[in-house]
Amino acid sequence: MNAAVSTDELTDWLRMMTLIRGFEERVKNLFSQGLVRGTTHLATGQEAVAVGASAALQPDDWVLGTYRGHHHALARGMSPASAFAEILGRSTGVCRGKGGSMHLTDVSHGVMGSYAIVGAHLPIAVGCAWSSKIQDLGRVAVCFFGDGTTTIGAFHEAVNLAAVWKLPAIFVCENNRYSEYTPIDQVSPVAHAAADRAAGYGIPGVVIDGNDVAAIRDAVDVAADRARRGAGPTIVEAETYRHGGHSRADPATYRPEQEVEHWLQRDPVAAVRRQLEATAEPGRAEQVETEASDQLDRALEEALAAPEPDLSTLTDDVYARAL
Amino acid sequence: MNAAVSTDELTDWLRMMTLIRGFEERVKNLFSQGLVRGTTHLATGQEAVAVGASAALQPDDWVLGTYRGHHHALARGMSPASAFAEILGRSTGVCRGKGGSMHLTDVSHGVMGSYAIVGAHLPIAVGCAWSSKIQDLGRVAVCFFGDGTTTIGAFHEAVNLAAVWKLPAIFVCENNRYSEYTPIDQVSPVAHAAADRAAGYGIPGVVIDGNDVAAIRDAVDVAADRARRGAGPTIVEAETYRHGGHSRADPATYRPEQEVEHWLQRDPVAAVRRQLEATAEPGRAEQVETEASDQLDRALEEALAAPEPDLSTLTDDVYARAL
Amino acid sequence: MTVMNYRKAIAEGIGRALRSDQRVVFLGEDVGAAGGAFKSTVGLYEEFGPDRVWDTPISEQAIVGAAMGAAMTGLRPIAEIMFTDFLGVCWDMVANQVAKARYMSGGQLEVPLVIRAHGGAGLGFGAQHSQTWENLLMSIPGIKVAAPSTPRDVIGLLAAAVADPDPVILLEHKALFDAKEDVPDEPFLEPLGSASIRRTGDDLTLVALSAMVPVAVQAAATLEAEHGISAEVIDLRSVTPTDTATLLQSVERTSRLMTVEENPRPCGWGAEIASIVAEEGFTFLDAPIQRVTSANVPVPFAANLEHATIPNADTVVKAVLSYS
Amino acid sequence: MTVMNYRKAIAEGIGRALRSDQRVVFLGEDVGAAGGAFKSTVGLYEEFGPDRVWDTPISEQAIVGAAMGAAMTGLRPIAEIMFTDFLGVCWDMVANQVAKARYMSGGQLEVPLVIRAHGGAGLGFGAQHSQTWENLLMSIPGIKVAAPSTPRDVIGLLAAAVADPDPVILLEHKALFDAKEDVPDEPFLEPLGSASIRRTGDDLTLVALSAMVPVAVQAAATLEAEHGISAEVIDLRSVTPTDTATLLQSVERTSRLMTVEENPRPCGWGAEIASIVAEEGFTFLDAPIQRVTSANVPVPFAANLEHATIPNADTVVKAVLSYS
Ligand SMILES: Cc1ncc(C[n+]2csc(CCOP(=O)(O)OP(=O)(O)O)c2C)c(N)n1
Ligand SMILES: Cc1ncc(C[n+]2csc(CCOP(=O)(O)OP(=O)(O)O)c2C)c(N)n1
Ligand SMILES: [Mg+2]
Ligand SMILES: [Mg+2]
Repeated sequence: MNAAVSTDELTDWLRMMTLIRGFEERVKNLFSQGLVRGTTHLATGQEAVAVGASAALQPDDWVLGTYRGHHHALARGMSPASAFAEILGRSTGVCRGKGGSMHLTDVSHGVMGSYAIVGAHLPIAVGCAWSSKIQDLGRVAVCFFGDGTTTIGAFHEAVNLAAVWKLPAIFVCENNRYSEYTPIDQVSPVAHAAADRAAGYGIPGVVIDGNDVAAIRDAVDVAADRARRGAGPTIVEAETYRHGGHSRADPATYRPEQEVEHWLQRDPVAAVRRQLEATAEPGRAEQVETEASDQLDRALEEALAAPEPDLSTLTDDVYARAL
Repeated sequence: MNAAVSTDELTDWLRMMTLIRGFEERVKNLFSQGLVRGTTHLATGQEAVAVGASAALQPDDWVLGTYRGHHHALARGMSPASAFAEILGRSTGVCRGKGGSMHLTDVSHGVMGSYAIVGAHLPIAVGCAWSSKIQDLGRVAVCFFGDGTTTIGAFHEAVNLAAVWKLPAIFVCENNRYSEYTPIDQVSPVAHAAADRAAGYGIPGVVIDGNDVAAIRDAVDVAADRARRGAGPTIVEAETYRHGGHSRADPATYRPEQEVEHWLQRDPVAAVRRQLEATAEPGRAEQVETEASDQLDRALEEALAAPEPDLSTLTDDVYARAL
Repeated sequence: MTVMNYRKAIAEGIGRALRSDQRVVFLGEDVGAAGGAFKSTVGLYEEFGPDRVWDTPISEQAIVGAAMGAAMTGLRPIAEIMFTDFLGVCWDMVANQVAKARYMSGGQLEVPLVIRAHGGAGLGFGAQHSQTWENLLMSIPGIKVAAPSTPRDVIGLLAAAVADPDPVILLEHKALFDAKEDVPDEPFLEPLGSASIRRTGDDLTLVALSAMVPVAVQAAATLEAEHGISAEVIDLRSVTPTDTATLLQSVERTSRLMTVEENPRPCGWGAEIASIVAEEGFTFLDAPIQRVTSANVPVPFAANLEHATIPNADTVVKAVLSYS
Repeated sequence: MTVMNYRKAIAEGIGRALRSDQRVVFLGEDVGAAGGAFKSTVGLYEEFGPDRVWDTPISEQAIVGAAMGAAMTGLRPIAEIMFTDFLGVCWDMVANQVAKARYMSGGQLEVPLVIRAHGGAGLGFGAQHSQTWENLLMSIPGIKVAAPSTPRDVIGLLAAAVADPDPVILLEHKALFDAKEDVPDEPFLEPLGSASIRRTGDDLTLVALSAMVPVAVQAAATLEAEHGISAEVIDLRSVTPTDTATLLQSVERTSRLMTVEENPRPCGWGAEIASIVAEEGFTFLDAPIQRVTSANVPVPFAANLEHATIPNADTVVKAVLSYS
């Protein structure tokens, strides 16, 4: 299908993937410098899933993700400056500093929240899809989650409900082979933790190369089409890999060297870059990269210059109006 | 397989099924008379599942059931007098009057509790199975649950854990086609709500005639064998029907008349009775029935004569010793 | 005005909400075609049909999640959790998701949903079907929590909850189903956070909630008739927000406070009320605040044990008489 | 004696339990091969192997259920729930199953398990990874609930919990991981239900739990040094059972009580303690009991907001100085 990808599309993809990669590299540095508190979960190596899925969606579709959600938010158009600011806990953060790295939310771009309790956002995504159906909005709700999330109860309830109500939901599993430090085959008895469950809900389950942007776009496209037709949800399992550890300073030594090597060879950003270089005029890729890098530098500078939230905002937004 | 059933076995089965049927008829009457408080869920029509499963088990195996659990408890050997007393809220109740109809428990017969939150006992049963494995006890844990229970998260977590840890658990779904007033096909997108999920856990899922004692015994036998061998759990889905409503005074008018008629024709107690009559000397069935009825009358009399729990016991058994 | 019982008022309140606001949808287990496990939603499915009234699988996490997602995207869902106890299986959805979404998103997400559940003891439903969890819910910032004690409040508080931009949990009580009252035919609303004085009195203030309100009222009648003690009875109605002003005004006059609550004592809402009044009304008090609560046990099944577990008019009267 | 930090004490305590009682098994997410999400269980898998230390899927209901079933059938499981907040996804198992089994079965079922979780704010983990739910757990009869503030208590309370015939929830605090203390090398046990006086004083009693204990101790030092106020600091250690006697004895001497708790105010354990003391020690009190609590908000991420949310020594000192 890659044949159908235009140079403009490849350019957009590389731009966004470079942006995400560069964004997360900077977050990692900020974390090492002690400027980011708590924890942060990078999606380095998994960018293709977010970019490919976004390429298949309409601007008013909804996405919901997890604590490992920078890539989804940026791919949907969240401003890097407000994302940096959020992760740094500044007043200009997209959540006014209240959410942090794990809870990026940007309703203006359909990013309906990043959730940090494994599985919780699947039922919520189903609720968005249900809402679309009731209001006849034609929107789909895409829910990104990890392979390990397939073992928690909420996964089952959400997929079952979406299936019986034929809701326009798309369950995109980013199977990066580990939940924290545990290999998925140690905690799940089937080969494809998400897709192999689809038959149990009478819905399609597809397994795709999660490092191939076009493959993801196509799979989500088919799923979105089905969803908008009222035919119900789909499970898309994208096989991918995180280049780094689960979070923070995890050196990820529990992973076999060859495995890591294998996947580094299949870096999705490098792949798109190669594709673009094959079709675009020389220098296009470098130009895109430089632009992304400059954009990020400006965004980070802006975020770092922003003040902490005013203490008076502490009790804002617990309720619509203070009690 | 019914060929292999001896007259003695048939006699035992009819005795127990008649006992259960008669027990529940009496409970129903007591409820109508206002002597049973709250609610009560009868298994009338589903007796074969409990009796068949018990026939396949060893005395030290464990069973866990639900609010619809009189049949499991009696089939395992709980004394009818202490069961009546419990349901009547008397001091001689098997749970000293603290549990009631929904929580029959008899550890001395391996009845490790009846649980009234849908799905909750599946993980607990898995825990019993895990314990058997760790202690190398060779015991299996059988968990009875309904078709509607397959849509709750705990089902998924429990079966998945039992599968990855290869635990000696047997999940027996009594598919009586309804969860309360809702037909199962309205809330579950697959034909066999339990068994069709088994593949998603890489374990066997079998569908059997839930009104055929021998078929159930055989299926549980195979599953128990597999479990004791360390090969892991099995889902057994027994297709059956409750003759009456979900609970209390539910007239069950939501069910098509023909459907009810169809299943009444397939009454498991009548079936065993016919089988026994075909092989035993004339009068054996009547004798068994009379004995069961007499036993129940005596048991009920005993229970009705028992006093309410002493008020001083109110705070007993919250903790091992009062705080 | 129409005389209506509490059970009927539930369906009436939901019906009014569905009728007056197209954004309202109603979902839960057996709430539609069957009219509810307690027949408290009879007629809604017939009137509004399957696009407004949704029967769900037994999936409480998905029920609350569906309501939350819908509330975030323009609808005003009312979700039923059949028994309050079952909030346990979706506690994360309620306490960690619904309650925190607005805050964590810096105000971007709104979750204007209502979760209703039937709670309470006294009817022989046993330990897993008889709890009242107003106190647990009260401890979670981000949700509002109310518990009506009369048919009028069932409708009025529900109307307020549906109109509210924040998530509201409404806990109805099974033991009140047959309570009757005149209910206005025209639309009305009982504001959240406003207690109701059910009986005026001078000698002491009894504060109660839900099924304990009639218990307190009955106790007050006995105290007056048999002991010449004049008790004021305040129906808290909502625990979040708490109407501290009404409480303090009353205690300022009566100088004595007793809380009457149906839940085990530790960390009950009574402890919170008592602590607030002890801090803010310390100088008003002539005697220690007393708490009458359920026994600190799971709810037992046997009639005599269950009745001994929850407060009744007698226990309240006795507690008042032995008030130091 | 060995000097040990709180984080290390967790593994040490579990290791001692596994070593001394063959019935003890340990399960949770990433607790084995990986040594725990917080490295608080490092070395256990290596010493005891996969038959005693079990890595589970992300299935909190199944984790607690497995522990419960095992406890009912002869084992003494210790289950880890990684973050206290995740008790939300298995709340039914904890509050409705584990807590009620003994009672509902009339004493037939025993559930001698331990559930440990890492809780607390202050480290930038955000609203869904920073809660302290001692108060919610305290409201459920049938479980015991403790929260150690020192390495010694981590080991001693765990030893007591494992030996206990009832289910015990132990809540450790992430902000205390680096706290160091001398720990006895020989087996020892800190009984549940016994508070510890961390500092003696005459002018007022501060009662605290978990990470608020060092906060209260620090505040007491400042009060003494800078204001000549002598504060007694009581570490509650377990909320169920509650050591009321130690509290009342202290208040009888000091006549003033302040609770210092890390959770939103409504229905906190502080409300319960305040209510108990106000009822049983009314005549001891010279002034209203004050409660210093977290702000009534989900825990915010930004450093300054988060620090403003939870009490610190300064806020305690200020509260004491403005004590009416
Ligand atoms: C209910 C719950 N349990 C445990 C955790 C801790 N936790 C955070 S991420 C994670 C692993 C999730 O794995 P997966 O779903 O594969 O997503 P990935 O991190 O690989 O993207 C765990 C166990 C949690 N956040 N929520
Ligand atoms: C978590 C939870 N949700 C809802 C209920 C109310 N409820 C009790 S029985 C029941 C139906 C269960 O259906 P099924 O599993 O098919 O069992 P059956 O009653 O048919 O034996 C429901 C919804 C409950 N007890 N627990
Ligand atoms: Mg993963
Ligand atoms: Mg059923």
